[in-house]
Amino acid sequence: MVLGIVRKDHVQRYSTLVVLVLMFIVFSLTVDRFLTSQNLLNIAQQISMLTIVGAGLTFGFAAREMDLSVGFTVGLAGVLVPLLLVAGTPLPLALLAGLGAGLAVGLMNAFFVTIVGIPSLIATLASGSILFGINFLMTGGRAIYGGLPPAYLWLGQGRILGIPVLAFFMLGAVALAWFVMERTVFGRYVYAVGGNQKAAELSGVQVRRYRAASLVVCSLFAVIAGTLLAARLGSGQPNAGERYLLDGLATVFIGMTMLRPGTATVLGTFFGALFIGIINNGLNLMGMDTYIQSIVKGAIILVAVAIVSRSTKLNLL
Amino acid sequence: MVLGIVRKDHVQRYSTLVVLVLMFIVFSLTVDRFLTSQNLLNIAQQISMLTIVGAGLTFGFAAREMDLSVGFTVGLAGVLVPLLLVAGTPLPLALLAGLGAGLAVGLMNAFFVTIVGIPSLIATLASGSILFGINFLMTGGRAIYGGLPPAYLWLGQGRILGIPVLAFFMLGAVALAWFVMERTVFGRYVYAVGGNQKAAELSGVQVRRYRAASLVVCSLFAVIAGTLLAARLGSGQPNAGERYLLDGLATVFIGMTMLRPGTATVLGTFFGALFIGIINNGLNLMGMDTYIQSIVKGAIILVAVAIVSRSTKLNLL
Amino acid sequence: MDVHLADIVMQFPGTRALDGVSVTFRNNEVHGLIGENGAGKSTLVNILGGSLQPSQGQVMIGDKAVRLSSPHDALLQGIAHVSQEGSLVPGLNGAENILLGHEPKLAGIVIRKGALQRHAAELVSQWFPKVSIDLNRPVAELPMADRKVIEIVRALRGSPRIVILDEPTATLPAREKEQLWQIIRSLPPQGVGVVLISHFLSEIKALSDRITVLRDGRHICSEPAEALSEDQLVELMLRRTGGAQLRGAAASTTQADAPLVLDVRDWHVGAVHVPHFSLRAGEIVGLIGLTGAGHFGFARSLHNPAGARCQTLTIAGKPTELGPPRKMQDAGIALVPDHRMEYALIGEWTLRENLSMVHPNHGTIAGGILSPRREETEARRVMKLMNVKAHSSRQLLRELSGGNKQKISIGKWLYGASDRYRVMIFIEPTEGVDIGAKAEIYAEMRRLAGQGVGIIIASSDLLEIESVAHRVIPFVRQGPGPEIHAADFSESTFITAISGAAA
Amino acid sequence: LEIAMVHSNAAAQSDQRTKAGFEAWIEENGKTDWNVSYLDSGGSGEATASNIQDAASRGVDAIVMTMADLRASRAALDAAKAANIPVFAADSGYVEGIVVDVTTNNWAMSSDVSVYLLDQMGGEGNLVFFRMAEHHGTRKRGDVMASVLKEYPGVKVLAEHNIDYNAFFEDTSRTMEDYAARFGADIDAVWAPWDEPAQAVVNVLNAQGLTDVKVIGIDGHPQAVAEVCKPESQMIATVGQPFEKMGGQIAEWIQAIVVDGKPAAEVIPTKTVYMDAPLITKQNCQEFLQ
Ligand SMILES: Nc1ncnc2c1ncn2[C@@H]1O[C@H](COP(=O)(O)OP(=O)(O)OP(=O)(O)O)[C@@H](O)[C@H]1O
Ligand SMILES: Nc1ncnc2c1ncn2[C@@H]1O[C@H](COP(=O)(O)OP(=O)(O)OP(=O)(O)O)[C@@H](O)[C@H]1O
Ligand SMILES: [Mg+2]
Ligand SMILES: [Mg+2]
Repeated sequence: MVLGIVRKDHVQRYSTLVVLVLMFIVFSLTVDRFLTSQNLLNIAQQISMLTIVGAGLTFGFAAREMDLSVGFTVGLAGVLVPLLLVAGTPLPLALLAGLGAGLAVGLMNAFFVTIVGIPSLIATLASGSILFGINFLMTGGRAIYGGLPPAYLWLGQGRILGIPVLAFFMLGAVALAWFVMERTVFGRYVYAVGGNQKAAELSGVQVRRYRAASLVVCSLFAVIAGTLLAARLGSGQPNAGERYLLDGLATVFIGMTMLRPGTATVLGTFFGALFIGIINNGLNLMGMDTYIQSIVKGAIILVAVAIVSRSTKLNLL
Repeated sequence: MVLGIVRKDHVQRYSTLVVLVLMFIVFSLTVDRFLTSQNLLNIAQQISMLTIVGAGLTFGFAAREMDLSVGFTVGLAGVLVPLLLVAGTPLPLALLAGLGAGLAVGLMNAFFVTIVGIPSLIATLASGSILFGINFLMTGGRAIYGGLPPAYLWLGQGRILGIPVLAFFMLGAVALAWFVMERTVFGRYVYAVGGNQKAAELSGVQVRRYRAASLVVCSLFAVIAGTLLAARLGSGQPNAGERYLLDGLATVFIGMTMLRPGTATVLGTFFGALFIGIINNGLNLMGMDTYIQSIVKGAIILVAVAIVSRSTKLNLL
Repeated sequence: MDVHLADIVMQFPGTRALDGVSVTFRNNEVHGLIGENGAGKSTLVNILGGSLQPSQGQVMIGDKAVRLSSPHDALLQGIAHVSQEGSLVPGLNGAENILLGHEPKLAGIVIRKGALQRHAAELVSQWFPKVSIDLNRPVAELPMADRKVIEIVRALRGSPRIVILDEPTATLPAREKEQLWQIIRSLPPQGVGVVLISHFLSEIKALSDRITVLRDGRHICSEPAEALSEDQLVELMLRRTGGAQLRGAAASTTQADAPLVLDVRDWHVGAVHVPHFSLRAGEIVGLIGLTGAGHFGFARSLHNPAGARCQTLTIAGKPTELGPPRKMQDAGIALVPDHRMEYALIGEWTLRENLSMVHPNHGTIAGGILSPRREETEARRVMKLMNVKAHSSRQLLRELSGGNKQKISIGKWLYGASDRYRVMIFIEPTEGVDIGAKAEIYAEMRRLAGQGVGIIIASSDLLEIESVAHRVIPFVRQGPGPEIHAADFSESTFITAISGAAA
Repeated sequence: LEIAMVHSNAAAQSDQRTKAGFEAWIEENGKTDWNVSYLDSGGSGEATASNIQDAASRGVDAIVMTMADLRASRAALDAAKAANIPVFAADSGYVEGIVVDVTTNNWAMSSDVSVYLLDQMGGEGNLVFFRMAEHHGTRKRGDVMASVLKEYPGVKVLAEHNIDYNAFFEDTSRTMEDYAARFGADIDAVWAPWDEPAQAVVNVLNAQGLTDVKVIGIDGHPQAVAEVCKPESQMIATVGQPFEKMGGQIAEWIQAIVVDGKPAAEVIPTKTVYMDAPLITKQNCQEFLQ
């Protein structure tokens, strides 16, 4: 009886995770060179920016705010930091400028959402349009190649003891975000605002402050990802961030099917990113055609999420 | 007093619309050649596909379902119909096949959402990935040129009494969608399901059926738009539909700030598409740089929506 | 024709909500359904109404077994359901909600708006002749009472065979309550059976022809109403004796010279004006009134004064500026609001998280870092204090029964420290709460008062006010009327006071 | 003089270099009264059509297209023609109704560099083949490579990948990483349809320590030329497309036809003008280094 309960509950909470593990096992057994330390480090490197963006979006979702400008915010840092570096700005200053830009974007979004009262979906759609313009204006539309200092490139391409620097950034970001969301009063309040705004307000939570903070965190994580992305590509590309919106949402959504179904959690998002990263990498190593990969990926997501959806009612927004 | 109330109410309901009208007036006065019948017809032509996609999305939003695969569904028809035509299929049959494909996509989405129970955000993200693969597989990634029958091209490029055929399609789609949503039992139930699923259920509305129907309508409008898009371009491009997701959402969101704030309405969406179309066209005619246009567009949306947001609490999802 | 539920078992993950229940509902009777919070009443009627499918057992209409796989199926069988949580479509107006699913149509598809509006108005005046409701306004803008009326009219619109009313009066003020009683009585003679769930035993006694008692998902008995006294009902429900004792000892008296914990002058909120209001430590003051009299609004605004202004506000002797809830809390005011799922609790959170929502800082290590261990200890202390029935502090809140949810809603103000607040405001504190839990909640209020907390209780349950308050302030037309002292307490004085001046 | 320059995708270097050449000509010739407005279609055929249409409505004196696929803008070009606005195109394919398309020959460029790569491999070894079918130019180059490969039975294609155009740099990096993990030192050569993905491939190869691989690109962007010039670099060749010259040439034609009013047929004898695109290898790259 008790066993039955535990099992049923676990099916709900871990089914997507189980599919992830199964997939990992299947790829390990069937795909040559999948289970090599080199390849696993590749995967870590490939998903690191996505995970960081996803972790930021998780804050937004926890407070029920969606940041549709996140891809362009990634792009902003990915253009601004290289531009400054090429112009000779010292690295620490350029990195700080990137963070400052993220703060500015986050505060702008937060202003329109919490002070003016525009729903985040519209406000960030509009601010995304603004950022798009700014990103391309900054470079006149062209990509920035060359002239980037090695220390900067090291952030995106270097290794420490054979482990990519990016992986450390990713793990650091996940650990930090997890800690803040699960173990601090701040995170608790962000979840409260998203869980029931009226109840939070009547419990003395300063709702506006935490909604605003969730949007700012979202932008800050995005600029970190953007800075690293440009370092990894060795080039600042004004449109390189765009795919991070849909992919970032996918990681959060997949994450919302695990652990605490219906709730965005940092670990869930991390597993969501792993999920996508492992599919992409495994299918690539199998030598599957890109387009068929895309079909297979969609199908795997549907199957994985179907299991949990049958037993739990998921409300994503 | 009564006047005061009426005004306050009107400010809320029509502020975005007022900005739209003001914008129109300003462009008419300051931009050479804006207010010419030729240019107005151009605008109609430019926004027609977007409006049709938006009208479909409106059904989804009304039932609280979001179709993230809509861009790829546009692309599907935009590839499939030209492919069939080039292969010699008679026009009516090819058009029917396009509709059939839309029906299939809609039913697939509806199956995963209403029978399996996957939230539409995830289900359509995944089905979008599948459609992306299919679209590119069908053509091997390349665009289809040439060999399209004039009757087909006429749908996208022809004119009747000087008015673009596309404009008739757009107006027809808007009128049909408006009638269904505002005047029929079907539309009422779709709104009811979105408004309070439990209440609709207890009133005897077959909730699943209407959630499913809203997704199917969404896909059907998308394939119509895709069919027309390929006719306008005179070419089937597998990725031509992608921008219709974000742009389509923008029209619906902007529409949700007017008429019945917080509710997706067909007329609201139509005005939303006009809003975007007029900004794009007006700024283009002014010869403004694309990137600055993008910034200005974002700013105008923020300002227009700020007015209504200050007075009404908008919940988009 | 009768509807018979045979051997119904309902198994939820972790809970067996119904365990082999068999009952017959007739279409010529009012059938009262009672039981503690969580006894399975709503689950049973959800099965009857087609919203839930039983794990085992059958629904029979006459001799025929039927499958009710959706509310739509149930409606086709003549079973209409007014659920416990209000359910209307907020964007539609009253008329549209009443006829949702039954719209007058042209050619089978086009809605006839005029006919719809007229028909809905006729239905309302047919069933509630004395109630006037603006059927043209979106229901989201209507008061709760009007919404309930609309839901009930919607259930009655097709002349069903059985109407299920799941706690219809929990949110209904006196006048509408009275009308509803009349309607309920008038239905069986017209061949419409009523299944009525309520925690007001007097109401059940007064209206029902037969009464079914559920306890822990089991069927205890179904008897003619005359055969059972109120005390016997309590006993059957709770397996405990002494209904009288549950209603509680009369309120103890307070010290007239106790210090003032709250004093406000010229309080304006919306159209409500309160020239002077004061509250002493240890005192329980009841606020009563008809719908729209402003007593709820006043009580809420003391904790959340958005839109309020006043000449002076003094809390525990300290003059205080108005501010958001957080500021009022810091000054010593707490609020246990009505509509707890909407205004107080988070269903998807665990009990522990809900309890620590107001004072998460209590369990922190440093700088806002939570300590799950300390949080757990404190949550358990409060749950024990409040006698919350749950299998652990990590259970999800939404899985709790109404009474236990309400205890969490109160308990979160006691988390961290019990003496943090000088003024506690309770609005409808026993909305949908069973009689056993009611007694416990009253006991808790008295205990708090005993510790020197000043308590304001605003309620539409006059009996409740009578049994816990020291003095009562009736509200009439957006303001307080002459105070009523304990010596003069009785239902009739209360009713005269709240309606008298209005007449 | 009002000129609208419509970019197919301003994020691409080829569009940018054409623009730079165009502007340089204006600067050198002191045409201060030339007012150029730039419109970016972000890679969308539909946006290209709308941009042309709006430029036509505006009544500019000339429209310049860069890297577009004009076959998808038929109706818009008719609108320009109706408004008597001449359209000049760079690398966009000639269609009825425009004045001229100045371009390079994708078939020829690819056959130069593809054969060079295969010969450098000594006609045998393992190849990773990146393609990009969405753009007509890169598609043609890929098709040429596929044909030429048939003549080299000793060369085995290890894997073929169609690059995701919307995020080509990251997609190429990611895919190349996976291939490096999968094939390791078995990879002898990588064929990339243009310089930027070739650069991404070189970055990955360096990160994975695969130095003995031959990589080619096409376009001759400055960074690519510099890469070829590094003696140790895996990048062995590219093809220099004269985008700046195309831009300058178009500006010159606008001067002659629109400003000076000379008949188009006299100034430009053919509808499609091909420009030379030299093969750049480690031997001759110094000449092209800027
Ligand atoms: N969806 C569900 N999932 C899990 N448990 C549930 C669910 N719905 C109800 N329960 C549990 O079933 C039991 C019966 O609940 P039910 O709502 O029928 O009680 P009730 O008698 O109506 O109580 P109340 O008087 O508080 O309304 C409770 O223990 C409740 O926690
Ligand atoms: N606990 C609460 N806190 C804040 N606002 C509330 C609360 N309960 C209800 N409201 C608001 O008050 C409005 C009226 O609600 P309701 O019908 O419950 O009022 P009521 O109980 O009749 O009391 P009154 O009208 O006297 O305030 C609702 O629209 C709701 O937004
Ligand atoms: Mg109940
Ligand atoms: Mg109330």
